[in-house]
Amino acid sequence: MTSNSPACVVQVRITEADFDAGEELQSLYARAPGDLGAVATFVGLVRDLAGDEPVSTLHLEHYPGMTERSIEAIVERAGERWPLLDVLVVHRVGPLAPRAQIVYVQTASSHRDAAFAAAEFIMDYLKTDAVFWKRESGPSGERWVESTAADRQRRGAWDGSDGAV
Amino acid sequence: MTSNSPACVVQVRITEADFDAGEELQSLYARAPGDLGAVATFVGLVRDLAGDEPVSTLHLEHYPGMTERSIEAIVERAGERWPLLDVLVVHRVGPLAPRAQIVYVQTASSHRDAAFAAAEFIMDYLKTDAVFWKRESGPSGERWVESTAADRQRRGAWDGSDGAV
Amino acid sequence: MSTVQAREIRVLFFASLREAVETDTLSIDITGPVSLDELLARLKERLPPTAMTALTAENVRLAVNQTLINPPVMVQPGDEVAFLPPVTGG
Amino acid sequence: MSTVQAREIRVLFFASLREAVETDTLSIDITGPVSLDELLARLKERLPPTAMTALTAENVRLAVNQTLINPPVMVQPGDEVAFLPPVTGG
Repeated sequence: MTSNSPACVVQVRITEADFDAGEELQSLYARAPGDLGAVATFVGLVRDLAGDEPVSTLHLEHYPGMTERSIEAIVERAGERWPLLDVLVVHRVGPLAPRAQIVYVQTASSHRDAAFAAAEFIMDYLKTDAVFWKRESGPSGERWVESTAADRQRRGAWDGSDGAV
Repeated sequence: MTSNSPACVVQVRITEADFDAGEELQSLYARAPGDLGAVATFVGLVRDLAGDEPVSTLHLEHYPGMTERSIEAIVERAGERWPLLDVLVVHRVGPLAPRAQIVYVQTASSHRDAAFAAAEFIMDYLKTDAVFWKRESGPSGERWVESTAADRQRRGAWDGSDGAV
Repeated sequence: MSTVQAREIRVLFFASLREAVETDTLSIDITGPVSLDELLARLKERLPPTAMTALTAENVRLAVNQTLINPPVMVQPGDEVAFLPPVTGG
Repeated sequence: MSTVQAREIRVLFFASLREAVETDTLSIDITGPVSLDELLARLKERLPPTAMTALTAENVRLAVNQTLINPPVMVQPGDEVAFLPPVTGG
Protein backbone atom coordinates (compact mmCIF):
# COMPACT_ATOMS: atom_id res chain seq x y z
CA MET A 1 0.00 0.00 0.00
CA THR A 2 1.20 3.50 -0.62
CA SER A 3 1.45 5.81 2.36
CA ASN A 4 -1.71 7.56 1.17
CA SER A 5 -3.85 4.44 1.40
CA PRO A 6 -5.66 3.52 4.59
CA ALA A 7 -4.31 0.24 5.98
CA CYS A 8 -5.91 -2.78 4.35
CA VAL A 9 -7.11 -5.40 6.84
CA VAL A 10 -5.89 -8.81 5.67
CA GLN A 11 -7.00 -12.15 7.05
CA VAL A 12 -5.87 -15.56 5.82
CA ARG A 13 -7.46 -18.66 7.32
CA ILE A 14 -6.48 -22.27 6.57
CA THR A 15 -9.03 -24.64 8.02
CA GLU A 16 -10.70 -28.02 7.73
CA ALA A 17 -14.03 -26.38 8.59
CA ASP A 18 -16.55 -25.12 6.07
CA PHE A 19 -17.28 -21.39 5.75
CA ASP A 20 -20.39 -19.22 5.29
CA ALA A 21 -20.07 -16.29 2.91
CA GLY A 22 -23.03 -14.53 4.53
CA GLU A 23 -21.37 -14.60 7.94
CA GLU A 24 -18.08 -13.40 6.49
CA LEU A 25 -19.81 -10.48 4.82
CA GLN A 26 -21.60 -9.49 8.03
CA SER A 27 -18.27 -9.56 9.90
CA LEU A 28 -16.78 -7.39 7.19
CA TYR A 29 -19.59 -4.82 7.44
CA ALA A 30 -19.09 -4.68 11.21
CA ARG A 31 -15.33 -4.13 11.05
CA ALA A 32 -14.73 -2.33 7.76
CA PRO A 33 -13.52 1.23 8.10
CA GLY A 34 -14.08 4.11 5.77
CA ASP A 35 -15.93 4.30 2.54
CA LEU A 36 -16.91 0.69 1.88
CA GLY A 37 -18.98 0.38 -1.30
CA ALA A 38 -18.10 -2.81 -3.14
CA VAL A 39 -17.36 -6.39 -2.15
CA ALA A 40 -16.36 -9.01 -4.70
CA THR A 41 -16.26 -12.61 -3.59
CA PHE A 42 -15.35 -15.88 -5.15
CA VAL A 43 -16.15 -19.42 -4.04
CA GLY A 44 -14.36 -22.38 -5.57
CA LEU A 45 -16.05 -25.77 -5.29
CA VAL A 46 -14.87 -29.35 -5.73
CA ARG A 47 -15.95 -30.33 -9.22
CA ASP A 48 -17.76 -33.58 -9.97
CA LEU A 49 -15.43 -34.29 -12.83
CA ALA A 50 -11.71 -34.03 -13.56
CA GLY A 51 -11.74 -34.10 -17.34
CA ASP A 52 -14.12 -37.01 -17.96
CA GLU A 53 -13.24 -38.83 -14.74
CA PRO A 54 -15.67 -38.71 -11.81
CA VAL A 55 -14.08 -37.44 -8.60
CA SER A 56 -15.07 -39.03 -5.31
CA THR A 57 -12.76 -37.06 -2.97
CA LEU A 58 -10.29 -34.22 -3.26
CA HIS A 59 -7.56 -34.23 -0.62
CA LEU A 60 -5.92 -30.89 0.13
CA GLU A 61 -2.58 -30.70 1.88
CA HIS A 62 -0.61 -27.66 3.02
CA TYR A 63 2.63 -26.59 4.77
CA PRO A 64 1.49 -24.90 7.98
CA GLY A 65 3.06 -21.47 8.28
CA MET A 66 4.53 -21.30 4.79
CA THR A 67 1.10 -21.70 3.16
CA GLU A 68 -0.37 -18.78 5.10
CA ARG A 69 2.62 -16.62 4.20
CA SER A 70 2.40 -17.58 0.51
CA ILE A 71 -1.20 -16.30 0.49
CA GLU A 72 -0.33 -13.17 2.46
CA ALA A 73 2.32 -12.39 -0.14
CA ILE A 74 -0.28 -12.70 -2.93
CA VAL A 75 -2.72 -10.42 -1.07
CA GLU A 76 0.05 -7.91 -0.44
CA ARG A 77 0.76 -7.71 -4.17
CA ALA A 78 -2.95 -7.13 -4.81
CA GLY A 79 -2.94 -4.36 -2.19
CA GLU A 80 -0.07 -2.65 -4.01
CA ARG A 81 -2.08 -2.58 -7.24
CA TRP A 82 -5.58 -1.62 -6.07
CA PRO A 83 -7.01 0.51 -3.24
CA LEU A 84 -8.43 -2.21 -1.00
CA LEU A 85 -10.04 -1.81 2.40
CA ASP A 86 -10.24 -5.44 3.50
CA VAL A 87 -9.26 -8.84 2.13
CA LEU A 88 -10.21 -12.26 3.48
CA VAL A 89 -8.98 -15.57 2.09
CA VAL A 90 -10.33 -18.83 3.57
CA HIS A 91 -8.82 -22.01 2.19
CA ARG A 92 -9.89 -25.44 3.28
CA VAL A 93 -7.60 -28.47 3.68
CA GLY A 94 -8.28 -32.16 4.29
CA PRO A 95 -10.62 -34.48 2.41
CA LEU A 96 -13.41 -32.73 0.48
CA ALA A 97 -16.38 -34.23 -1.36
CA PRO A 98 -17.71 -33.01 -4.74
CA ARG A 99 -19.64 -29.73 -4.38
CA ALA A 100 -17.79 -28.89 -1.14
CA GLN A 101 -16.58 -25.31 -0.88
CA ILE A 102 -12.75 -25.19 -1.16
CA VAL A 103 -11.79 -21.53 -1.22
CA TYR A 104 -13.35 -18.16 -0.42
CA VAL A 105 -11.84 -14.87 -1.53
CA GLN A 106 -13.51 -11.63 -0.37
CA THR A 107 -12.15 -8.25 -1.44
CA ALA A 108 -13.62 -4.96 -0.25
CA SER A 109 -13.07 -1.53 -1.71
CA SER A 110 -14.84 1.76 -2.27
CA HIS A 111 -15.31 0.89 -5.93
CA ARG A 112 -16.22 -2.24 -7.80
CA ASP A 113 -13.38 -2.25 -10.34
CA ALA A 114 -10.73 -2.59 -7.61
CA ALA A 115 -12.72 -5.26 -5.76
CA PHE A 116 -13.28 -7.35 -8.90
CA ALA A 117 -9.72 -7.06 -10.18
CA ALA A 118 -8.17 -7.93 -6.82
CA ALA A 119 -10.41 -10.99 -6.31
CA GLU A 120 -9.54 -12.31 -9.76
CA PHE A 121 -5.82 -11.55 -9.28
CA ILE A 122 -5.77 -13.38 -5.94
CA MET A 123 -7.56 -16.42 -7.38
CA ASP A 124 -5.17 -16.56 -10.34
CA TYR A 125 -2.13 -16.47 -8.06
CA LEU A 126 -3.65 -18.99 -5.62
CA LYS A 127 -3.73 -21.47 -8.51
CA THR A 128 -0.04 -21.13 -9.24
CA ASP A 129 1.76 -19.75 -6.18
CA ALA A 130 -0.12 -20.77 -3.02
CA VAL A 131 1.49 -23.68 -1.20
CA PHE A 132 -1.14 -26.41 -1.46
CA TRP A 133 -1.21 -29.83 -3.00
CA LYS A 134 -4.31 -31.60 -4.31
CA ARG A 135 -4.89 -35.29 -4.78
CA GLU A 136 -8.01 -36.54 -6.55
CA SER A 137 -9.50 -39.95 -5.77
CA GLY A 138 -11.87 -41.61 -8.19
CA PRO A 139 -12.91 -45.05 -9.41
CA SER A 140 -9.68 -45.45 -11.40
CA GLY A 141 -7.38 -44.52 -8.51
CA GLU A 142 -5.62 -41.42 -7.29
CA ARG A 143 -3.63 -38.66 -8.97
CA TRP A 144 -1.86 -35.46 -7.93
CA VAL A 145 -3.24 -32.30 -9.52
CA GLU A 146 -0.99 -29.57 -10.86
CA SER A 147 -1.76 -26.06 -12.02
CA THR A 148 -2.50 -26.03 -15.73
CA ALA A 149 -0.73 -24.17 -18.52
CA ALA A 150 -3.87 -22.01 -18.71
CA ASP A 151 -3.51 -21.20 -14.99
CA ARG A 152 0.11 -20.14 -15.49
CA GLN A 153 -0.84 -18.01 -18.50
CA ARG A 154 -3.56 -16.25 -16.51
CA ARG A 155 -1.13 -15.58 -13.67
CA GLY A 156 1.50 -14.36 -16.12
CA ALA A 157 -0.96 -12.01 -17.81
CA TRP A 158 -1.05 -9.85 -14.65
CA ASP A 159 2.62 -8.94 -14.89
CA GLY A 160 3.04 -9.11 -18.67
CA SER A 161 5.06 -12.32 -18.54
CA ASP A 162 4.12 -15.58 -20.24
CA GLY A 163 3.72 -17.25 -16.86
CA ALA A 164 6.64 -19.63 -17.36
CA VAL A 165 8.11 -20.60 -13.97
CA MET B 1 -26.64 -19.61 -25.08
CA THR B 2 -25.62 -21.81 -27.97
CA SER B 3 -27.53 -25.04 -28.48
CA ASN B 4 -24.56 -26.89 -26.97
CA SER B 5 -24.80 -25.08 -23.65
CA PRO B 6 -26.92 -26.44 -20.86
CA ALA B 7 -29.72 -24.00 -20.05
CA CYS B 8 -28.60 -21.27 -17.70
CA VAL B 9 -30.97 -20.76 -14.76
CA VAL B 10 -31.65 -17.01 -14.40
CA GLN B 11 -33.37 -15.36 -11.46
CA VAL B 12 -33.96 -11.63 -11.06
CA ARG B 13 -35.48 -10.39 -7.81
CA ILE B 14 -36.45 -6.78 -7.06
CA THR B 15 -37.25 -6.40 -3.37
CA GLU B 16 -37.32 -4.06 -0.40
CA ALA B 17 -36.00 -6.90 1.77
CA ASP B 18 -32.34 -7.49 2.56
CA PHE B 19 -30.54 -10.58 1.25
CA ASP B 20 -28.06 -13.11 2.64
CA ALA B 21 -25.29 -14.21 0.30
CA GLY B 22 -24.70 -17.38 2.32
CA GLU B 23 -28.33 -18.48 1.89
CA GLU B 24 -28.25 -17.67 -1.82
CA LEU B 25 -25.10 -19.76 -2.26
CA GLN B 26 -26.63 -22.73 -0.42
CA SER B 27 -29.73 -22.51 -2.65
CA LEU B 28 -27.46 -22.46 -5.67
CA TYR B 29 -25.56 -25.56 -4.54
CA ALA B 30 -28.86 -27.38 -4.03
CA ARG B 31 -30.29 -26.52 -7.46
CA ALA B 32 -27.24 -26.18 -9.71
CA PRO B 33 -26.93 -28.85 -12.37
CA GLY B 34 -23.81 -30.24 -13.91
CA ASP B 35 -20.22 -29.37 -13.33
CA LEU B 36 -20.39 -26.42 -10.93
CA GLY B 37 -16.91 -25.27 -9.91
CA ALA B 38 -16.83 -21.50 -9.56
CA VAL B 39 -19.15 -18.84 -8.16
CA ALA B 40 -18.33 -15.15 -8.39
CA THR B 41 -20.46 -12.76 -6.40
CA PHE B 42 -20.64 -9.04 -5.95
CA VAL B 43 -22.32 -6.99 -3.24
CA GLY B 44 -22.84 -3.25 -3.69
CA LEU B 45 -23.38 -1.21 -0.54
CA VAL B 46 -24.69 2.28 0.12
CA ARG B 47 -21.61 4.42 0.56
CA ASP B 48 -21.21 6.83 3.46
CA LEU B 49 -20.11 9.58 1.11
CA ALA B 50 -21.11 10.91 -2.28
CA GLY B 51 -17.99 12.83 -3.24
CA ASP B 52 -17.32 14.70 0.00
CA GLU B 53 -20.98 14.87 1.04
CA PRO B 54 -22.25 12.57 3.77
CA VAL B 55 -25.25 10.48 2.68
CA SER B 56 -28.04 9.82 5.16
CA THR B 57 -30.40 7.84 2.90
CA LEU B 58 -30.37 6.48 -0.63
CA HIS B 59 -33.82 6.08 -2.18
CA LEU B 60 -34.11 3.54 -4.98
CA GLU B 61 -37.04 3.62 -7.37
CA HIS B 62 -37.93 1.24 -10.21
CA TYR B 63 -40.50 0.59 -12.93
CA PRO B 64 -42.10 -2.74 -11.97
CA GLY B 65 -41.98 -5.15 -14.88
CA MET B 66 -39.72 -3.10 -17.11
CA THR B 67 -36.92 -3.09 -14.52
CA GLU B 68 -36.92 -6.88 -14.22
CA ARG B 69 -36.85 -7.23 -17.99
CA SER B 70 -34.00 -4.72 -18.32
CA ILE B 71 -31.91 -6.90 -15.97
CA GLU B 72 -32.94 -10.13 -17.69
CA ALA B 73 -31.74 -8.63 -20.98
CA ILE B 74 -28.35 -7.86 -19.41
CA VAL B 75 -28.05 -11.40 -18.02
CA GLU B 76 -29.03 -12.85 -21.38
CA ARG B 77 -26.20 -10.96 -23.06
CA ALA B 78 -23.78 -12.30 -20.45
CA GLY B 79 -25.07 -15.83 -21.11
CA GLU B 80 -24.32 -15.41 -24.81
CA ARG B 81 -20.69 -14.52 -24.03
CA TRP B 82 -19.76 -16.98 -21.29
CA PRO B 83 -20.74 -20.57 -20.42
CA LEU B 84 -22.84 -19.91 -17.30
CA LEU B 85 -24.79 -22.44 -15.26
CA ASP B 86 -26.79 -20.11 -13.03
CA VAL B 87 -27.19 -16.35 -12.53
CA LEU B 88 -28.98 -14.56 -9.69
CA VAL B 89 -29.45 -10.80 -9.46
CA VAL B 90 -31.09 -9.34 -6.34
CA HIS B 91 -31.67 -5.59 -6.40
CA ARG B 92 -33.20 -3.70 -3.53
CA VAL B 93 -35.53 -0.70 -3.82
CA GLY B 94 -36.90 1.76 -1.29
CA PRO B 95 -35.01 3.81 1.29
CA LEU B 96 -31.58 2.43 2.24
CA ALA B 97 -29.17 3.60 4.93
CA PRO B 98 -25.39 3.84 4.53
CA ARG B 99 -23.75 0.38 4.61
CA ALA B 100 -27.00 -1.29 3.55
CA GLN B 101 -26.64 -3.92 0.83
CA ILE B 102 -28.11 -2.66 -2.47
CA VAL B 103 -27.33 -5.27 -5.08
CA TYR B 104 -26.21 -8.89 -5.23
CA VAL B 105 -24.91 -10.52 -8.39
CA GLN B 106 -24.06 -14.24 -8.30
CA THR B 107 -22.71 -16.01 -11.37
CA ALA B 108 -21.97 -19.73 -11.45
CA SER B 109 -19.90 -21.63 -13.99
CA SER B 110 -17.58 -24.59 -14.29
CA HIS B 111 -14.59 -22.24 -14.45
CA ARG B 112 -13.64 -19.08 -12.65
CA ASP B 113 -12.83 -16.92 -15.68
CA ALA B 114 -16.42 -17.12 -16.97
CA ALA B 115 -17.90 -16.50 -13.51
CA PHE B 116 -15.72 -13.43 -12.86
CA ALA B 117 -16.19 -11.91 -16.30
CA ALA B 118 -19.97 -12.36 -16.25
CA ALA B 119 -20.35 -10.85 -12.77
CA GLU B 120 -18.32 -7.79 -13.75
CA PHE B 121 -20.17 -7.45 -17.07
CA ILE B 122 -23.55 -7.60 -15.33
CA MET B 123 -22.51 -5.00 -12.74
CA ASP B 124 -21.19 -2.67 -15.44
CA TYR B 125 -24.44 -2.88 -17.39
CA LEU B 126 -26.58 -2.52 -14.24
CA LYS B 127 -24.95 0.87 -13.71
CA THR B 128 -25.92 2.16 -17.14
CA ASP B 129 -28.83 0.10 -18.51
CA ALA B 130 -30.92 -1.22 -15.61
CA VAL B 131 -34.11 0.77 -15.03
CA PHE B 132 -33.55 2.26 -11.58
CA TRP B 133 -33.34 5.75 -10.22
CA LYS B 134 -31.40 6.81 -7.14
CA ARG B 135 -31.93 9.85 -4.96
CA GLU B 136 -29.43 10.72 -2.24
CA SER B 137 -30.49 12.60 0.89
CA GLY B 138 -27.93 14.36 3.01
CA PRO B 139 -27.53 17.39 5.23
CA SER B 140 -27.49 19.74 2.24
CA GLY B 141 -30.64 18.32 0.65
CA GLU B 142 -31.46 15.80 -2.03
CA ARG B 143 -30.11 15.04 -5.46
CA TRP B 144 -30.75 12.51 -8.21
CA VAL B 145 -27.78 10.29 -9.07
CA GLU B 146 -26.83 9.46 -12.64
CA SER B 147 -24.40 6.94 -14.03
CA THR B 148 -20.96 8.48 -14.44
CA ALA B 149 -18.85 8.92 -17.55
CA ALA B 150 -16.57 6.23 -16.06
CA ASP B 151 -19.57 3.89 -15.77
CA ARG B 152 -20.44 4.45 -19.41
CA GLN B 153 -16.84 3.88 -20.48
CA ARG B 154 -16.68 0.60 -18.57
CA ARG B 155 -19.93 -0.54 -20.15
CA GLY B 156 -18.69 0.51 -23.58
CA ALA B 157 -15.43 -1.38 -23.15
CA TRP B 158 -17.32 -4.70 -23.29
CA ASP B 159 -18.52 -4.11 -26.84
CA GLY B 160 -15.63 -2.03 -28.11
CA SER B 161 -17.68 1.18 -28.20
CA ASP B 162 -16.91 4.34 -26.23
CA GLY B 163 -20.10 3.89 -24.24
CA ALA B 164 -21.74 7.03 -25.59
CA VAL B 165 -25.51 6.64 -25.46
CA MET C 1 -56.85 -4.66 -22.62
CA SER C 2 -60.39 -4.23 -21.35
CA THR C 3 -62.74 -2.07 -23.40
CA VAL C 4 -63.01 0.33 -20.46
CA GLN C 5 -59.28 1.15 -20.70
CA ALA C 6 -59.02 1.02 -24.46
CA ARG C 7 -59.97 4.65 -25.01
CA GLU C 8 -57.09 6.08 -23.05
CA ILE C 9 -53.32 6.14 -22.90
CA ARG C 10 -51.74 5.77 -19.49
CA VAL C 11 -48.73 8.06 -19.10
CA LEU C 12 -46.18 7.38 -16.34
CA PHE C 13 -43.53 9.73 -14.93
CA PHE C 14 -40.58 8.48 -12.91
CA ALA C 15 -38.06 9.93 -10.48
CA SER C 16 -37.06 13.54 -11.29
CA LEU C 17 -39.75 13.73 -13.98
CA ARG C 18 -42.42 12.70 -11.48
CA GLU C 19 -41.21 15.60 -9.33
CA ALA C 20 -41.24 18.00 -12.28
CA VAL C 21 -44.73 16.94 -13.34
CA GLU C 22 -45.96 16.62 -9.76
CA THR C 23 -47.79 13.38 -10.49
CA ASP C 24 -46.79 9.83 -11.31
CA THR C 25 -49.64 9.08 -13.76
CA LEU C 26 -51.91 10.84 -16.20
CA SER C 27 -54.60 9.31 -18.39
CA ILE C 28 -55.13 10.81 -21.84
CA ASP C 29 -58.34 9.98 -23.70
CA ILE C 30 -57.91 9.17 -27.38
CA THR C 31 -60.12 7.47 -29.92
CA GLY C 32 -57.45 6.08 -32.21
CA PRO C 33 -53.69 5.99 -32.88
CA VAL C 34 -51.84 9.26 -32.25
CA SER C 35 -48.28 10.34 -32.88
CA LEU C 36 -45.94 11.11 -30.03
CA ASP C 37 -46.10 14.79 -30.99
CA GLU C 38 -49.87 14.69 -30.68
CA LEU C 39 -49.56 13.03 -27.27
CA LEU C 40 -47.14 15.76 -26.16
CA ALA C 41 -49.62 18.40 -27.34
CA ARG C 42 -52.32 16.78 -25.22
CA LEU C 43 -49.98 16.69 -22.19
CA LYS C 44 -49.15 20.34 -22.74
CA GLU C 45 -52.81 21.21 -22.14
CA ARG C 46 -52.57 19.72 -18.66
CA LEU C 47 -49.03 20.49 -17.50
CA PRO C 48 -47.11 23.69 -16.71
CA PRO C 49 -44.43 24.81 -19.23
CA THR C 50 -41.56 23.86 -16.86
CA ALA C 51 -42.88 20.31 -16.77
CA MET C 52 -42.95 20.15 -20.57
CA THR C 53 -39.35 21.36 -20.71
CA ALA C 54 -38.33 18.56 -18.36
CA LEU C 55 -40.22 15.89 -20.35
CA THR C 56 -38.64 16.90 -23.66
CA ALA C 57 -35.05 17.19 -22.37
CA GLU C 58 -32.47 15.44 -24.52
CA ASN C 59 -31.61 12.79 -21.94
CA VAL C 60 -35.22 11.65 -21.37
CA ARG C 61 -36.07 8.29 -22.88
CA LEU C 62 -39.49 6.92 -23.74
CA ALA C 63 -40.93 3.49 -23.20
CA VAL C 64 -44.14 2.25 -24.82
CA ASN C 65 -45.58 -0.80 -23.07
CA GLN C 66 -42.33 -1.11 -21.10
CA THR C 67 -40.10 -1.23 -24.18
CA LEU C 68 -37.69 1.59 -25.01
CA ILE C 69 -38.58 3.27 -28.29
CA ASN C 70 -37.09 5.92 -30.52
CA PRO C 71 -39.50 8.52 -31.92
CA PRO C 72 -41.23 8.93 -34.29
CA VAL C 73 -43.75 6.38 -33.07
CA MET C 74 -47.52 6.01 -33.01
CA VAL C 75 -49.25 5.13 -29.76
CA GLN C 76 -52.57 3.32 -29.48
CA PRO C 77 -55.47 3.42 -27.07
CA GLY C 78 -54.57 1.07 -24.21
CA ASP C 79 -50.84 1.75 -24.46
CA GLU C 80 -48.69 2.60 -21.46
CA VAL C 81 -46.23 5.40 -22.20
CA ALA C 82 -43.46 6.16 -19.70
CA PHE C 83 -41.06 9.10 -19.47
CA LEU C 84 -37.73 7.90 -18.07
CA PRO C 85 -34.98 10.19 -16.83
CA PRO C 86 -31.42 8.77 -16.99
CA VAL C 87 -31.29 5.40 -15.23
CA THR C 88 -28.64 3.91 -12.98
CA GLY C 89 -28.68 0.69 -10.98
CA GLY C 90 -26.14 -1.44 -9.17
CA MET D 1 16.30 -22.76 18.42
CA SER D 2 17.00 -24.94 21.43
CA THR D 3 20.47 -26.42 21.78
CA VAL D 4 18.94 -29.89 21.53
CA GLN D 5 17.76 -29.19 17.96
CA ALA D 6 20.74 -27.14 16.89
CA ARG D 7 22.82 -30.09 15.73
CA GLU D 8 20.37 -31.30 13.16
CA ILE D 9 18.54 -30.24 10.04
CA ARG D 10 14.88 -31.12 9.80
CA VAL D 11 13.92 -32.21 6.27
CA LEU D 12 10.25 -32.22 5.21
CA PHE D 13 8.65 -33.97 2.25
CA PHE D 14 5.21 -33.03 0.95
CA ALA D 15 2.54 -34.61 -1.19
CA SER D 16 3.90 -36.81 -4.01
CA LEU D 17 7.43 -36.48 -2.58
CA ARG D 18 6.24 -37.75 0.80
CA GLU D 19 4.85 -40.77 -1.03
CA ALA D 20 8.11 -41.26 -2.98
CA VAL D 21 10.24 -40.98 0.17
CA GLU D 22 7.72 -42.89 2.29
CA THR D 23 8.12 -40.48 5.19
CA ASP D 24 7.17 -36.89 5.90
CA THR D 25 10.25 -35.96 7.97
CA LEU D 26 13.89 -36.91 8.33
CA SER D 27 16.44 -35.44 10.74
CA ILE D 28 20.01 -35.13 9.51
CA ASP D 29 22.75 -34.54 12.12
CA ILE D 30 25.32 -31.93 11.17
CA THR D 31 27.88 -30.00 13.18
CA GLY D 32 28.10 -26.87 11.01
CA PRO D 33 26.89 -25.29 7.76
CA VAL D 34 26.60 -27.64 4.79
CA SER D 35 25.85 -27.06 1.14
CA LEU D 36 22.67 -28.37 -0.42
CA ASP D 37 24.72 -30.92 -2.35
CA GLU D 38 26.17 -32.19 0.92
CA LEU D 39 22.68 -32.44 2.38
CA LEU D 40 21.53 -34.42 -0.68
CA ALA D 41 24.51 -36.77 -0.24
CA ARG D 42 23.46 -37.36 3.37
CA LEU D 43 19.87 -38.05 2.27
CA LYS D 44 21.12 -40.48 -0.36
CA GLU D 45 22.59 -42.64 2.42
CA ARG D 46 19.11 -43.06 3.88
CA LEU D 47 16.78 -43.13 0.88
CA PRO D 48 16.31 -45.51 -2.07
CA PRO D 49 17.54 -44.32 -5.53
CA THR D 50 13.95 -43.82 -6.81
CA ALA D 51 13.31 -41.39 -3.95
CA MET D 52 16.45 -39.41 -4.82
CA THR D 53 15.29 -39.18 -8.46
CA ALA D 54 11.96 -37.76 -7.29
CA LEU D 55 13.61 -35.21 -4.93
CA THR D 56 15.95 -33.90 -7.63
CA ALA D 57 13.33 -33.63 -10.41
CA GLU D 58 13.37 -30.33 -12.29
CA ASN D 59 9.96 -29.18 -10.99
CA VAL D 60 10.79 -29.69 -7.30
CA ARG D 61 11.33 -26.48 -5.35
CA LEU D 62 13.15 -26.05 -2.07
CA ALA D 63 12.26 -24.00 0.95
CA VAL D 64 14.64 -23.21 3.78
CA ASN D 65 12.89 -22.07 6.95
CA GLN D 66 9.66 -21.75 4.93
CA THR D 67 11.15 -19.43 2.31
CA LEU D 68 11.64 -20.55 -1.29
CA ILE D 69 15.31 -20.54 -2.25
CA ASN D 70 17.33 -21.11 -5.39
CA PRO D 71 20.45 -23.29 -5.05
CA PRO D 72 23.32 -23.02 -4.40
CA VAL D 73 22.64 -22.35 -0.74
CA MET D 74 24.21 -23.28 2.60
CA VAL D 75 22.02 -24.72 5.33
CA GLN D 76 22.70 -24.43 9.03
CA PRO D 77 22.09 -26.66 12.04
CA GLY D 78 18.55 -25.90 13.20
CA ASP D 79 17.26 -25.13 9.71
CA GLU D 80 14.07 -26.61 8.31
CA VAL D 81 14.47 -27.71 4.67
CA ALA D 82 11.39 -28.69 2.68
CA PHE D 83 11.08 -30.41 -0.69
CA LEU D 84 7.99 -29.09 -2.49
CA PRO D 85 6.44 -30.69 -5.57
CA PRO D 86 4.49 -28.32 -7.88
CA VAL D 87 1.88 -26.42 -5.87
CA THR D 88 -1.68 -25.48 -6.74
CA GLY D 89 -4.37 -23.89 -4.61
CA GLY D 90 -7.72 -22.23 -5.17
